[in-house]
Amino acid sequence: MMATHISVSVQEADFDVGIEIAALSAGRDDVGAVASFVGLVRADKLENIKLVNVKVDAQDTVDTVHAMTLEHYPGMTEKSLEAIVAEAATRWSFFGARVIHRVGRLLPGERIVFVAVASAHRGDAFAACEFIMDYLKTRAPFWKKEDTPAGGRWVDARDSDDSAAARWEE
Amino acid sequence: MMATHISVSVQEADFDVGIEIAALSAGRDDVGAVASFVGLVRADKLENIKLVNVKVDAQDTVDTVHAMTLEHYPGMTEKSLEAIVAEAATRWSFFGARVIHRVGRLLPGERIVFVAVASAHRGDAFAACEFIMDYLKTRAPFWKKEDTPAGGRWVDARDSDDSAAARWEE
Amino acid sequence: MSVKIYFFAGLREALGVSSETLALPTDVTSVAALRDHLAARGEPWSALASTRNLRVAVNQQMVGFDTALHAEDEVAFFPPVTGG
Amino acid sequence: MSVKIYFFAGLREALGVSSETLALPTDVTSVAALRDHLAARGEPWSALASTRNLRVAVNQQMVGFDTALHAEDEVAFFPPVTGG
Repeated sequence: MMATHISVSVQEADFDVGIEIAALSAGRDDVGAVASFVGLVRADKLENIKLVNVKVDAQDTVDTVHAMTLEHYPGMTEKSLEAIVAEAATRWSFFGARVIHRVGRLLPGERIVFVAVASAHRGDAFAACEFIMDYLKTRAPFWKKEDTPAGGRWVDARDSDDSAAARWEE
Repeated sequence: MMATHISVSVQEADFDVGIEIAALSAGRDDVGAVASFVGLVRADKLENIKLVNVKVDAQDTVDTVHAMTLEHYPGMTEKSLEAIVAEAATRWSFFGARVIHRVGRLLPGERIVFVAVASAHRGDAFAACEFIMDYLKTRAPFWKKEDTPAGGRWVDARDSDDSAAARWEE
Repeated sequence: MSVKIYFFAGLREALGVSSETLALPTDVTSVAALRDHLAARGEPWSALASTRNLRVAVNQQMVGFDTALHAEDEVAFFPPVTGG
Repeated sequence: MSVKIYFFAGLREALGVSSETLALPTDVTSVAALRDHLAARGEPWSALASTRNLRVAVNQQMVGFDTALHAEDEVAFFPPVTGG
């Protein structure tokens, strides 16, 4: 049996979703399913910041463009993502998985995370992909900072995502 | 509230996964999650046919290249896929969904189906995408024919996928 | 009245016909009656009786065989779908 | 013995330092002792005591504060992660 192929990148650069998905089944005829996920920066996650911008006319919409900056722990972040995928591989059967997470400054609408899992069967591919995403959103060593007109503000750890990850616990 | 954007295509041509996924969030900043699925033709689904090929030497591997041909009911197939997506939209919250299904002759390793769902939240995107796939694999009007050395053979409806779809029943 | 009839997959191949427009005898008012009417043509039309779990759609909606037919209906007969 | 220490996110900003290599006093043999040793430097190092739910990793593994330290360990202090 072939080993599960795991590839993890943490990078500032954007990525090509089509190329990444195609790479997981390239040159093989045993992959029946590639489940994938693209996470993007949502403007409304930063909407509380909009309140401090007094909107006078259409021109002012420029002032309500927000951004976030993502910091990580180089080395540990990659390790933790690889560990998450390896744990998924003990629960579901899949050939390969690709995880890409961006760091640095990101604007609303930009891609921030990508997870794809290639398997023979769609059930395994979907479950492993969602499992990896749930853990990634809660336990991976990333810290988010929102840009505000008054400067950066670090985001507190949330509880809602923890419950998404908790449902995988035995 | 904006209506859910549903786009369904049944076509012989291949499709560009990266372009399709990007289109679901293009020009907007409220999409946080795009879950997607690519289904490919698996060689081992047709492996029983290999048995009838007597393998004499390496040259004979040419004889074990199989294919399948997919037939559909033009009009009804598109309608049924749109109905599946519309039903998903009553269960989960999402902005848009894209379904592409290929018909005609397909070789192992080729893309056959694509489903992508764009939502604010990943839970909705994953669930709707998997729901659409489960129904699509069981109830959409497609008929599969395997190429065999003795000619084409229509595939019987299976039960395993029906149980995947059945879990969504109330 | 006349209806448009389609056949798909193995049934289409067995019949050698993918569609036809048919003027119905006055006593053929349901899907079941249409199936029997066609099957009574003899070979290869008896495939309509021998196809396991024959399915039917009227106007692109899956229906039961007791469904009534109306002028200009689109009727399709086919084996159970195998899905995508 | 000496260890390499990293600080991340809000803690890094509060301290104005992202990493340092520190020779440990002989009585600093655990993560908790290291935290207290650093916090005792006064402002801004008291942020190590005030950071809510301060987390620590040793050699890139999340650990408890009672974890023993060894020469050349990589120790990182940071607030709870917010995830990706």
